[in-house]
Amino acid sequence: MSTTVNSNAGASASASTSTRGSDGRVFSYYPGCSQMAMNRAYDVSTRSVAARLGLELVELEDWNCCGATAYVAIREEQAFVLSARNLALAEQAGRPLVTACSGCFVVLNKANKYMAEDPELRSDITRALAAGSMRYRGTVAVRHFLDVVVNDVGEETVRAQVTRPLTGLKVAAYHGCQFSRPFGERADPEFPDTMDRLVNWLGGETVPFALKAKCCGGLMMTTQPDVGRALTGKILKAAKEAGADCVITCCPLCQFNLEGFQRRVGAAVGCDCALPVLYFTQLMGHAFGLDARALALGDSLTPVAELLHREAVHS
Amino acid sequence: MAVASLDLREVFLQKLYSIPNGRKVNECIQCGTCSASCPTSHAMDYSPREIIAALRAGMLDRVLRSNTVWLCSSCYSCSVRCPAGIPFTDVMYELKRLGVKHRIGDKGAPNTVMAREFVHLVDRRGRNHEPALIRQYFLHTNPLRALRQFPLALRLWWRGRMPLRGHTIKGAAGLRRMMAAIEENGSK
Amino acid sequence: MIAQDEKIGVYVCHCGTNISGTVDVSAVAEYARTLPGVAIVREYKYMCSEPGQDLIRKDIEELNLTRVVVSSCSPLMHEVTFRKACNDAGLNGFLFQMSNIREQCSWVHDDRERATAKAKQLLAAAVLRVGQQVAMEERIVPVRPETLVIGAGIAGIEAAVRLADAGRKVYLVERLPSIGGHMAQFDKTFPTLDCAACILTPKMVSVGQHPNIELLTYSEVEAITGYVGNFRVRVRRRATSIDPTKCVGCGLCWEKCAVKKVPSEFDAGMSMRTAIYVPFAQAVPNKPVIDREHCLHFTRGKCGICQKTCPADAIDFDIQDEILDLEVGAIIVATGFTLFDAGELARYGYGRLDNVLTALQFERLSHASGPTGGEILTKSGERPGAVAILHCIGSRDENHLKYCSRVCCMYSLKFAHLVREKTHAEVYNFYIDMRAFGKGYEEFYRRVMSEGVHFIRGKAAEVSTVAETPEEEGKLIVVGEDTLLGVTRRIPVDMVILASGMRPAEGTEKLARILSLGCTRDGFYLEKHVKLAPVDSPSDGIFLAGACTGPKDIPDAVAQGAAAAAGALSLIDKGRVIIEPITSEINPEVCAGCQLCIMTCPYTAIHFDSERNVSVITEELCKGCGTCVAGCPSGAARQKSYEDSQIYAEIEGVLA
Amino acid sequence: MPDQQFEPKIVGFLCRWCSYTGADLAGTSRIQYPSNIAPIKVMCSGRVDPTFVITAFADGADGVLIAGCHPGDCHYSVGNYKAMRRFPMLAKLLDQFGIERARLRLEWISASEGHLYADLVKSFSEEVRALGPLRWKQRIAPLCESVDIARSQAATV
Amino acid sequence: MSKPKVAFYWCASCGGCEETVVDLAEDILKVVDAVDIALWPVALDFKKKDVEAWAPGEVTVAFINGSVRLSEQLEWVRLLREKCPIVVAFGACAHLGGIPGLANATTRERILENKYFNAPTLDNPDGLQPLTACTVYGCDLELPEFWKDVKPLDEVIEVDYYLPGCPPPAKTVMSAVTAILEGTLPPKGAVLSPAKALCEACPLNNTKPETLSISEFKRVATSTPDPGQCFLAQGYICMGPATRAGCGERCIRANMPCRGCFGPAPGARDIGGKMLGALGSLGAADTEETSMVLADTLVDLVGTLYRFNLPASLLKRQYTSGTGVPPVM
Repeated sequence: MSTTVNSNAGASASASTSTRGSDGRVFSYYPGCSQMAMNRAYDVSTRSVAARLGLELVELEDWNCCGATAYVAIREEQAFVLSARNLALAEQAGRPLVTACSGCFVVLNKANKYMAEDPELRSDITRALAAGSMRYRGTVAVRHFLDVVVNDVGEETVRAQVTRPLTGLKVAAYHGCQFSRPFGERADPEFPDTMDRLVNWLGGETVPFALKAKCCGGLMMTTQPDVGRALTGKILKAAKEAGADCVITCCPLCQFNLEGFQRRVGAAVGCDCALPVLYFTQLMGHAFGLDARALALGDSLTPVAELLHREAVHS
Repeated sequence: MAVASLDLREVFLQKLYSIPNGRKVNECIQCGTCSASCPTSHAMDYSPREIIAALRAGMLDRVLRSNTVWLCSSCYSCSVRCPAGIPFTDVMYELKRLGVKHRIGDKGAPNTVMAREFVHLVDRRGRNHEPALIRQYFLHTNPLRALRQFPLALRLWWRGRMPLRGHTIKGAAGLRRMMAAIEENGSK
Repeated sequence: MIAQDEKIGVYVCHCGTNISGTVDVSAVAEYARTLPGVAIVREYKYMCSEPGQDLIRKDIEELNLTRVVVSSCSPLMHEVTFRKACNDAGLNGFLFQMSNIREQCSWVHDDRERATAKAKQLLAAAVLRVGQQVAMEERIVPVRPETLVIGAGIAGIEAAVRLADAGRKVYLVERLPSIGGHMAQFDKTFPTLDCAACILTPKMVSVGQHPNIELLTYSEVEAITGYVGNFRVRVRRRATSIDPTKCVGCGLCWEKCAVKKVPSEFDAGMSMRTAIYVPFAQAVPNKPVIDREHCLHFTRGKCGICQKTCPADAIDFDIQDEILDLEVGAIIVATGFTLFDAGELARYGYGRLDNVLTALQFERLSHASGPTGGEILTKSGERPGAVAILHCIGSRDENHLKYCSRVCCMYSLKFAHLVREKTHAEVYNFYIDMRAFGKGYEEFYRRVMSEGVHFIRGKAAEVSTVAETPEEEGKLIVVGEDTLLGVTRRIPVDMVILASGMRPAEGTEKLARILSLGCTRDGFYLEKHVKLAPVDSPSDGIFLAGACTGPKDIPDAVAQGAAAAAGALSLIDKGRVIIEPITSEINPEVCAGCQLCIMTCPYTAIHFDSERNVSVITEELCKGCGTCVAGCPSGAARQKSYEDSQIYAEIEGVLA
Repeated sequence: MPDQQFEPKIVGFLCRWCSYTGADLAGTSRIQYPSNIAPIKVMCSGRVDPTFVITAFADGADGVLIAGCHPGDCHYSVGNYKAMRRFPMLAKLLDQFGIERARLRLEWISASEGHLYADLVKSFSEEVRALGPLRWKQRIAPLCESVDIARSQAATV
Repeated sequence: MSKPKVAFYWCASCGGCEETVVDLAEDILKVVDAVDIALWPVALDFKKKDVEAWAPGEVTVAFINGSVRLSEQLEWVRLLREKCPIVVAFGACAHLGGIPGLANATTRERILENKYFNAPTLDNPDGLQPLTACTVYGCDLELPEFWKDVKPLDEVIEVDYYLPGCPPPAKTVMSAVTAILEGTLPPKGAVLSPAKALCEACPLNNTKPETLSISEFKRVATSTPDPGQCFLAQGYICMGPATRAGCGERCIRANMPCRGCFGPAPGARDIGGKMLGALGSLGAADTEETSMVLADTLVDLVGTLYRFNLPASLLKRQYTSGTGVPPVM
């Protein structure tokens, strides 16, 4: 415990707090590339529920690719430059950075962490940024939208928005890998319950789901389809066996793997894997009474609209 | 001839040690937690534990020629569980980069193509554009398989999930300058 | 200022490479030659060795050194050694000063240049300081014959009994209602498979009956002041709500108690106890306590059945905590360990999945007086067909306990044996390395192997409930790599036992602060020397025994208990101890009699001599904190060994 | 911008029972920290005469640390409370003299808190480095310094 | 044999010390009988050239009061030092810096600014500032320079003896003069006053309670102490325990806590540090928060603890580059 009577402590403290947003409700929002194309429903529904929860998401001006898994796999420092450019933009905006994509969340966080820990890397990146007339001092906190909703906004506010409780709906809360690994500080890395708590607040229930943070196979669904299908298949099968009516996810890649290939996956693991798959934001928005368009439910390849308009969900 | 010459090994170890906690590979107790935690280790030539053993034995060749790195899906299970604190996922990334850079190992071909196309897109426009990436990927790997993906593509397109045009960021030129700068730095 | 005719000898130690690895010792020595009054400078590999000390002795004799400085390790380590060397050669030991260039320099800085610069600073401080030091006589104080033993597990019991048998008074303080510690929970002991209770209970009884042992259960040490030979200890006796003079331990009260659902600590949560309870049948003292957190009388202000039931009228809800002030000459700390909380590792399912047990839970399950009467049964009451024992839970793990907990391999073998013997189930041990280092341990390992136990070399990665084959349905599936095969194996079992590691007992850190003991990063107490003084603490008169310094098995804990008792006894038997003269005194020539020091002294060691109009310190009462010196506005008070002039010299030195 | 070349000199008055032992523990545990601190062992933080602190600054220290046992854990029962009371008074006095309050710290470090000591030295060194050198000695040294006062405006009456 | 000659000189002082000489009353006649006064600017007109004309040793003792801040003062004291075998620092200002020394708590720039630009009574439309040189009717004039800080006498010349006090009590002065005349002086460098702190002689010392627990510090400016009890016990800061005795307890008897004009007791290196050491010991606070509250009741620590000796203390003078705001003048 420090007893320093520090008259000018503000100088050092300000660096770490400057990006926390004046009231903790305004964020720089990083959608991520996937939400611009195949997973735009996640972006649409994220913005809709954020507005309902009083979170102001200001899209990060001219953001670029985070330097995702596929990028860092062959060029590391360049990937850090990509992340750092986004972080620098967020620093300029003076707000914490929030993303709903678990992949972007890990990549941006990793760049942040490694730059903080490795002075050599930091100076390389700083020099590169300078070539584009940018600067990053290392003060931006990167958050996952799910974490913000559950741990910052919290139960009371979420419950207050519920107009269509999900009574009777059984949900498999599939968190996937990268929400809680390796940076999910407020969730158990292997058994996160962040979405379980959320579903509970929305009036629904989650099924015990042992594979809730196991890998869906990621990009391997495309590059190594055999391996990818087996992994995704296990997850869908376990969700079904646990009695789930649907699966929710907090990552565009997980979502795509789980919903896009159900037939072929089913064939691979030898069972019926058909199950509605939603983003947690869509489910939450539905409970908030938002219409299908605001949640881009029409984008789904699985019958989510039917699911949400079952009687059980309406009572 | 061993592709992994002594020099390469030095280069690799240097890179490996430069990542945070990279040196911890030397503290591996060969407990196998990583292998048993890995969702794809059953499909690997060498399990993660064996990769570390091979690294320490100096058998970089074996490491780079294996399919192991290309089966890592970055789920970080091994990293969070490793009792020796080895950031194995990061080790995998380092190995991927080394393999690509020195064009060793063909087992990663599809992934390499995916990654290269990804980098190409991002470097040009600042962002990824999924439809274009998928198109390029299948063109460069197995155009026939692309045909099989067609129904899915159609369903996606029908729902507006396959926009034809990608977005180029305003700061693309600046980004290119940054990339040039970091590359110059790397070649020093 | 150092007087003209001083001849100071300076000795810079390499400490092997401990110092010279980081500090340029020759540069430091060279620098020493430029300091005032320095007559000779030497560097040497190991100053604390006999030849190293000889260097000092010889120089004192031959060069007539007037003062000596050694630049080496912490004064807490070797000040006494070098002081004695000076005394041997006829130089008063208080004309010696040490500068700590190891613990607070070479070991904590890796930049050679800057570490060397700092070593010079510290050396300059010591040289300037020694110039201000004066010859003094050592102070001899009597040692009180009583010993305090903190913690009544097997190590503390052993220590207490040894001392008591030697005719010395012992206060044995135990936090829980009964003595016995973890050993009392165990079923069998490895490798001999002795019944733990059979060998422990007689010792517990002898503690309870020993005339020289004052047993203070349900009590905690709150504060300690004083120094070797003369400690003053404040102990809080928590209110048991039972008058021990009346209670006969008949048991009616807990039979009638309305609260029946408190998880039993002794049974590791495998059974329930009442709010008024005796933790186990052989408890010493065998008298109940009321757990006020759960008792309805205390939580809701009603009930009182036990009071009405008690035939001896022994229950008194008004009993308050009692504060005891004890005076002792020595202290033995034997606070033991607690089990690593396996719940921290969600992947093994502890607390989430049925039939995943900790080691202590299994001990109770297998124990004849445990919840199942010693039968090994799953939660549904069936004999398991297969049991997995997962080694190294929490131990040898960067993220949890970095160290090996030492006992787990062996108790896992014991468990394997017990399971085989009692249930004939298949037993799978998932281990990283098998560590069977003690007497009879390797033989025991062989024996268990011969009993058909499976050994899988690999750490279990997780316990899954997601079946992939029909055989796995409804089972706990242990997933781990068999590293000898290079294959990941999935073993379906009915029960999983987690061989959890040992960590310091709860409250270890708090007690460390009270006693000013050091702890390692792992949280265990730090020994004075890990090899040569394993039961001594760095503080004179305080000894350490058992698992409070690190994981230990029973024979080691017992040996340490006895060793600590010997340490305490050798101190007490001598009856006196030499301590540094650091007491304060007041210069009557300067004192104006303002008496502010009297108000400042925490020990009432200062009184006012109205005759001479000055304050006077009684040396016997002064503990040498020096607070009065800092609080004396006229500068009349001074602290021996820590005089203002010496501190100023040191400040000047470090800033030179 | 902190001067990266500047290496602050910090004098640490450490009580023998808790803080000095804690600092030793950092050593036996090989926990690295900056070499800016020079420890001076005293028996108790209550022994630290405010004059020591003033002297250290006057002799050239850029920062001063007083470290003792945690409140309630003083080896001498209450010595650290005296340090605790003196500290804000002294900080106030020095402040009136332009010595920034952040240059003086009072911290509680127990014998088992080697890591805390190392962390403290790190953060304190950085903080003092950011403040820059105190240069007290140089400031008070010049004797009869002659400075022109408006000599350039020399006027003719 | 001719009578020994003495000189009196004043530097930065209030004149109170000169008053003390007058206060010798009839004793002054004895002095005048015994010595010749060779220099006494307050009473008689002397020129510098007169002193320059003295033969070395011609004048035995120079009593110099006041602290040194002007270049003129330095010139004079150096001259006197050169001429006189014995120099006595006379009074608190010469001894330790005295009240003028409190100016060291601020800076020269601020002093001049206040004096020539900010003072409410000022009429300085042309914004004039003091000059060290100017030309008047064609003559170049040089004027004394106002230095950066105030110094005690022994910081600029060697001093043989010190007569403490503000001002030194007449009795002390007389015995010093007597000692000089009789050649019974103590060793060089001595302070001619008892070597103990004031409590020794304080009439209130026996009213000190057994324990002291101060929860708030009081000031005589805002409340009146009880004249029958030790001031410290009442929470007033009395510098007596840290201050050299010999003053005759004049303040105490006037119900005023000791303000420290005799300077630190001989064992105290720094009076402020020592006094804080004591005050901290006696405070009632037992948490970090209450300690700060207690410290907050202390007003103007520099002015309280170093009222008469700031230039001779360890702190010496304002450190100007810090963030601390100098007290408003």
